[in-house]
Amino acid sequence: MSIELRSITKTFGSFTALRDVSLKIPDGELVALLGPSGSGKTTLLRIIAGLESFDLRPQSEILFQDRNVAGQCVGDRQVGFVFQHYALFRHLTVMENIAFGLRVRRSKDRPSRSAIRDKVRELLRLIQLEGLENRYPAQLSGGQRQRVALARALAIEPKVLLLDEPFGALDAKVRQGLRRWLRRLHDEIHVTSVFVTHDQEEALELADQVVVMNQGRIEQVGTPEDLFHRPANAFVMDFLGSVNLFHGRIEAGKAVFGSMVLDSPDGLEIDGESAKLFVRPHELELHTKPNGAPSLRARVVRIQSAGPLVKIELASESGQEVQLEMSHERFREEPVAVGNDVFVSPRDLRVFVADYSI
Amino acid sequence: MSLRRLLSSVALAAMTFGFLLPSLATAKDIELLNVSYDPTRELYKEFNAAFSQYWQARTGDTVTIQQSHGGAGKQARAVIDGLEADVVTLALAYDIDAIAEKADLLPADWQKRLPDNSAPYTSTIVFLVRKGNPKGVKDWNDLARPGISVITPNPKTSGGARWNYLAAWGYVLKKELGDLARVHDPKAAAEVAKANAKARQFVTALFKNVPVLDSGARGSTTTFVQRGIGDVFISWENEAYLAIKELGPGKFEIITPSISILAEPPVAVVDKVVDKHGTRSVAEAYLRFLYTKQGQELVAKHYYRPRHPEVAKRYRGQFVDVALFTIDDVFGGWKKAQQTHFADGGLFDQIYQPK
Amino acid sequence: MAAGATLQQHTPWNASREGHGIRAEIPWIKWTFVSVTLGYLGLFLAVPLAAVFTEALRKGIGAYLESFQDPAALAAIRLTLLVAAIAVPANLVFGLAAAWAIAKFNFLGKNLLTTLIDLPFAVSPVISGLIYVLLFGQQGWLGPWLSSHDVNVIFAVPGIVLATIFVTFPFVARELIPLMQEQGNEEEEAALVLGAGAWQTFWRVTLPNVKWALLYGVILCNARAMGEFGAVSVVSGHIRGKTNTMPLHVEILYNEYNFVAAFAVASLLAILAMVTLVAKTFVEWKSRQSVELLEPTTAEEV
Amino acid sequence: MSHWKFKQRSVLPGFGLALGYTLLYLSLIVLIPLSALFFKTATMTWGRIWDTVSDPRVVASYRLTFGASLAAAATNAAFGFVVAWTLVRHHFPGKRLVDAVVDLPFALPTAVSGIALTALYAENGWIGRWLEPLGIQAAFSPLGVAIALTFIGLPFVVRTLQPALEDLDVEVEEAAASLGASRFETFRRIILPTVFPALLTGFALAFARALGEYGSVVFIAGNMPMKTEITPLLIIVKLEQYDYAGATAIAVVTLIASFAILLAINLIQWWSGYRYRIGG
Repeated sequence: MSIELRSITKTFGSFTALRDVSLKIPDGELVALLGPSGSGKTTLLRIIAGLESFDLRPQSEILFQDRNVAGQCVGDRQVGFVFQHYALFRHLTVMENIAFGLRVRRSKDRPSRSAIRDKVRELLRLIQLEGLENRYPAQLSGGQRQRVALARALAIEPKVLLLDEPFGALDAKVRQGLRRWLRRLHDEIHVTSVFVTHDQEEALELADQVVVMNQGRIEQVGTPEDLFHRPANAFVMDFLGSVNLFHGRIEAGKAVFGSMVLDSPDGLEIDGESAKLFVRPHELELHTKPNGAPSLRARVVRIQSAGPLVKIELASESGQEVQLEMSHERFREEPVAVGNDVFVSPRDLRVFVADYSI
Repeated sequence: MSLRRLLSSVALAAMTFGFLLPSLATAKDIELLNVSYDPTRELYKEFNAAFSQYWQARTGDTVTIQQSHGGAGKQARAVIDGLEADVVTLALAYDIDAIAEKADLLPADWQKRLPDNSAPYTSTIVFLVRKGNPKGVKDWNDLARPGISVITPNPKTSGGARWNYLAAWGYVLKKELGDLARVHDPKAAAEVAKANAKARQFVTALFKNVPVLDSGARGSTTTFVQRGIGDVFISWENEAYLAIKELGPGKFEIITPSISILAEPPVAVVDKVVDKHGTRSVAEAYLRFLYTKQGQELVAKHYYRPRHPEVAKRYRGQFVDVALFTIDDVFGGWKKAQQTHFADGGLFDQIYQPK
Repeated sequence: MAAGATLQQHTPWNASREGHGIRAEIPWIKWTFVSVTLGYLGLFLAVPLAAVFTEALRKGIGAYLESFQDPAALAAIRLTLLVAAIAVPANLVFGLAAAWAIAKFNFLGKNLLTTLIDLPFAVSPVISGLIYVLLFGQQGWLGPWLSSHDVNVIFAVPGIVLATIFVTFPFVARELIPLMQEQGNEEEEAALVLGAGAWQTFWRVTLPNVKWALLYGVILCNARAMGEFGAVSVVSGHIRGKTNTMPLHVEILYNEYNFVAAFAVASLLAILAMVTLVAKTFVEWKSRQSVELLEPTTAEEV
Repeated sequence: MSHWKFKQRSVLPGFGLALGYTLLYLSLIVLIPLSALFFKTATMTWGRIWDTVSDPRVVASYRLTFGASLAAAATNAAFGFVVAWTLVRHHFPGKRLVDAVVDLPFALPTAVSGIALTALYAENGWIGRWLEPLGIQAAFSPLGVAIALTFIGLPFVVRTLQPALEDLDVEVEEAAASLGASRFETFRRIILPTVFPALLTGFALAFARALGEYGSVVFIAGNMPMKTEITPLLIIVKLEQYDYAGATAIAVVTLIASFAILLAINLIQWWSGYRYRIGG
């Protein structure tokens, strides 16, 4: 089932959590809502679920498969919701937790006892927790609880699956495993799914589409590749992966960053405007001599070569710290040592005008 | 889920709570409520049994008499506030006056309806001291001596304590004026004023010797007898005898002062209540039974002074002869005494006013 | 508010808190603390309790037991039980409603409402009785009307019940509110998302989660309901065998020089108090068990 | 603020029913009856009210009630701290029993406490007979009032402090020690300030409870005008003199005091965030 949000605004008192947000989620996709804390992503998710209301404005609508569900209460939307802290019923066993959604149905819609039992068994198999059905939530590990929460949400056969920071409370290793498991699960059952995360790696690895949010607004929507390689603005660029930031200004149609002068990108020809250059560490090239390309002088401060890439920390002539990454082969071709003076030139340029600052 | 079932039934009970409870009086037998003061507990316990028997023999009805005891002021207030007493038997006429005045439950002239000012028994105020009278207390003037510790309840809350206070006051007037009849003699006004000033001094000195002011007569008895506090306990005569009998035969002595007050605890039928309950005849019979020979015997047995001449004669040995004055004689009746002495800001309050 | 109002966090004999490492205490300091504690509690708690039983048994066990043969004493016990049986459920239902509104929702005036719920706790019992006299007494607002319809409130069971409800008013609510606030709304939201109705959510999720705190509140409420003296004294009328609750009966017996009986009834109340303490300790223990279940365990990872 | 609403919207059901019932019940049981107090008082003129509540005897009772309550609450704050500390930090035989018994004053009817304490502290009582030769009169003196109030207030300080002491993070103490603080310094500079709001709350609760206490005090007070009369007793005294308006005027004064203390407690808790910590 596809989901469409039209012009949703949400205020809490004087605080605006969402500003005029519109978003379309196609049927069967796995979508991530990505953003720093306070960006409104959880509020958006809760609004989709019906757990939160939004400001009543005539143009505001929530459509599930072209049907407006704004007036529908949470229990009738047939969404599966996985809470950040799972919200498992602590007084019920795993089995009872999973069966809850079926047992509370009105008697005419309620499956028979044996049907419920079969369904729970099936779900236990799906989440690979067979044999633990009589445990209480407190007797489970974090990852197990997470999967029970998921099974509980799936038991009601939701049209939409919503997950709030699904791996937030887990440690790194468990998180990796569950992430892949969730992806496989989604490929198997193909229910439209939306999850909230503040971890860009998680969003990029897992989602078909990523929605980047900041301060109640959507900054960019796109596939992980789009976002990483074609960030729409400085925020997205900065938020997705580590980045070097250089401050400069536009002078005579050129962007000037100290000793490095670059061609200014389109539309940035106003003199005196301050400009920012974002370069990812792996997009910087290092040479021991100038090679004609615009470059910055810098001194090697630290070399860290234990890992898949060699990480080099440099200090530019203005004293700014610069991070650089290169392959081991490249490092062997042109080795440097701490204290060497080197030249750094960007391979890919992204200059943004200053409306966003780190 | 048993918790659930329990809670549902509890919820149901809660919804029908309180207000729907049936009012109490549904018994078929006759019930009377006698609201009385502290020291009469034992008397009425026995008297009620006797009356029930008498009434059943006469009419065949069983009558159960409920008792409520407490400080007279508290009890009168309860009746004013709606405690449905069929009869009241209190320490002071003033308290019944208050019921008549504030709640209009009985006519103002209630005291004229029964013989002897509606007081079927009398009592007086005496002293209870510890065995052997170690402090040598003989009369009122000893109580104001420094170094003597006196127990009396608080006149603001206890009827008995007001009698104590007025008895002490009357003692000084008698001593100063020689003859209490002169109190109302206009020619002796100056002297009376002087005597009153002396009395005030005396009573002030006396209350300076009081370490504990209980709110009721019973509390004071306990303090003196049970807690062992104080050298002298100013007490109802019957309470003093009872204390000796119940709590410490051989441990206490009764000292009768040279002069004391004639305490007349009155009784009355509460008209509005008996008419509502339809219990007027039995209530009236109940009070009149107090005046019969049988009733008077019981009264005397519990150390109240009987009115019935024959009974009084028989029990003469039990009570010491003591010169007694009445409140009308000396203080011009309860209303006036209350106003002058016990009202807020009255003479009693001034005793405790910081100088 | 009330004593021991913080059930959910209270773990008095948790071994892990015993001082070791940085918290290790020099022995003489520790034993000074322990003796001050024992001395203080002994002086203020144990001795008065012992006094009650000593006085009650002064004339032997026979006289003690005989005190309970008195119909008036039995009537007082019956009345006390009746009053508690009405007052406690009434406050239980109220406590649940108030806690639901206050803990689960944000609304204007919530703090004021919380303070008002606490108010009866701080009002002098004397005033608690007085207000019902002012309201239902013959000289009060409703007295004349009630009396003309032959309804007795004051100086009868309803008045005693009302005064008791008033003094025990906040107990259940005060136990539930902090716990329900701490638990948050997620489980209820989860139930709603799963399609449960309002009552289903309440019965199946909320109530089981607070049942120990609820029971704890009920126990405290019951103890106070059975033991209230001041407020009930003002509205009771002190009719022997009819409107005397146990505490009032103690006073009456005391005033009749019947000290053994007075202390016997008092000892019964003291036993009730101790039963309360045992029940309370049990509930604390049970609830801590359920809290401990929530602590992360070392169950095998994925 | 133009944005406020009476209630933030929530998906949870039953707000109307729950709040409605709460308000109805609160009004019927508490607010309407309490308002009777104010209406009754309003039948007096301001001058009369002032005369009543500022009468020297009444003022003396305020002084006693406040003074003894303060003394009792302070005693409990000091000893309650020791008790709570011991129960949280130390192990000794019978600790469970001791912990359970702390709530006794709460469970024991006040009338029973009253007669038991009086029996103990009277001149011929178990404790009174030892105090008497020392020239200390316990029962029937302000000291007796303070003793009774200490008794009933005891659980409050202990029970509010216990969880606060348990919540103390051992790491904070370790940090203090690693920075060179002595045990005492750590206590004074770290522990005490952290649990101070709880201590203050316990103190205020004990104080509020003591102000209104009646049952356990009347037996032991002695009830001497100007000396050992507590304010609740004066209300009773006024009533028994059929002075309803006077009684309610004094009641209103104490009620306002109670309400002020409650507000203060709620403010302390709001300020410290210690009680209504909202999860998540």
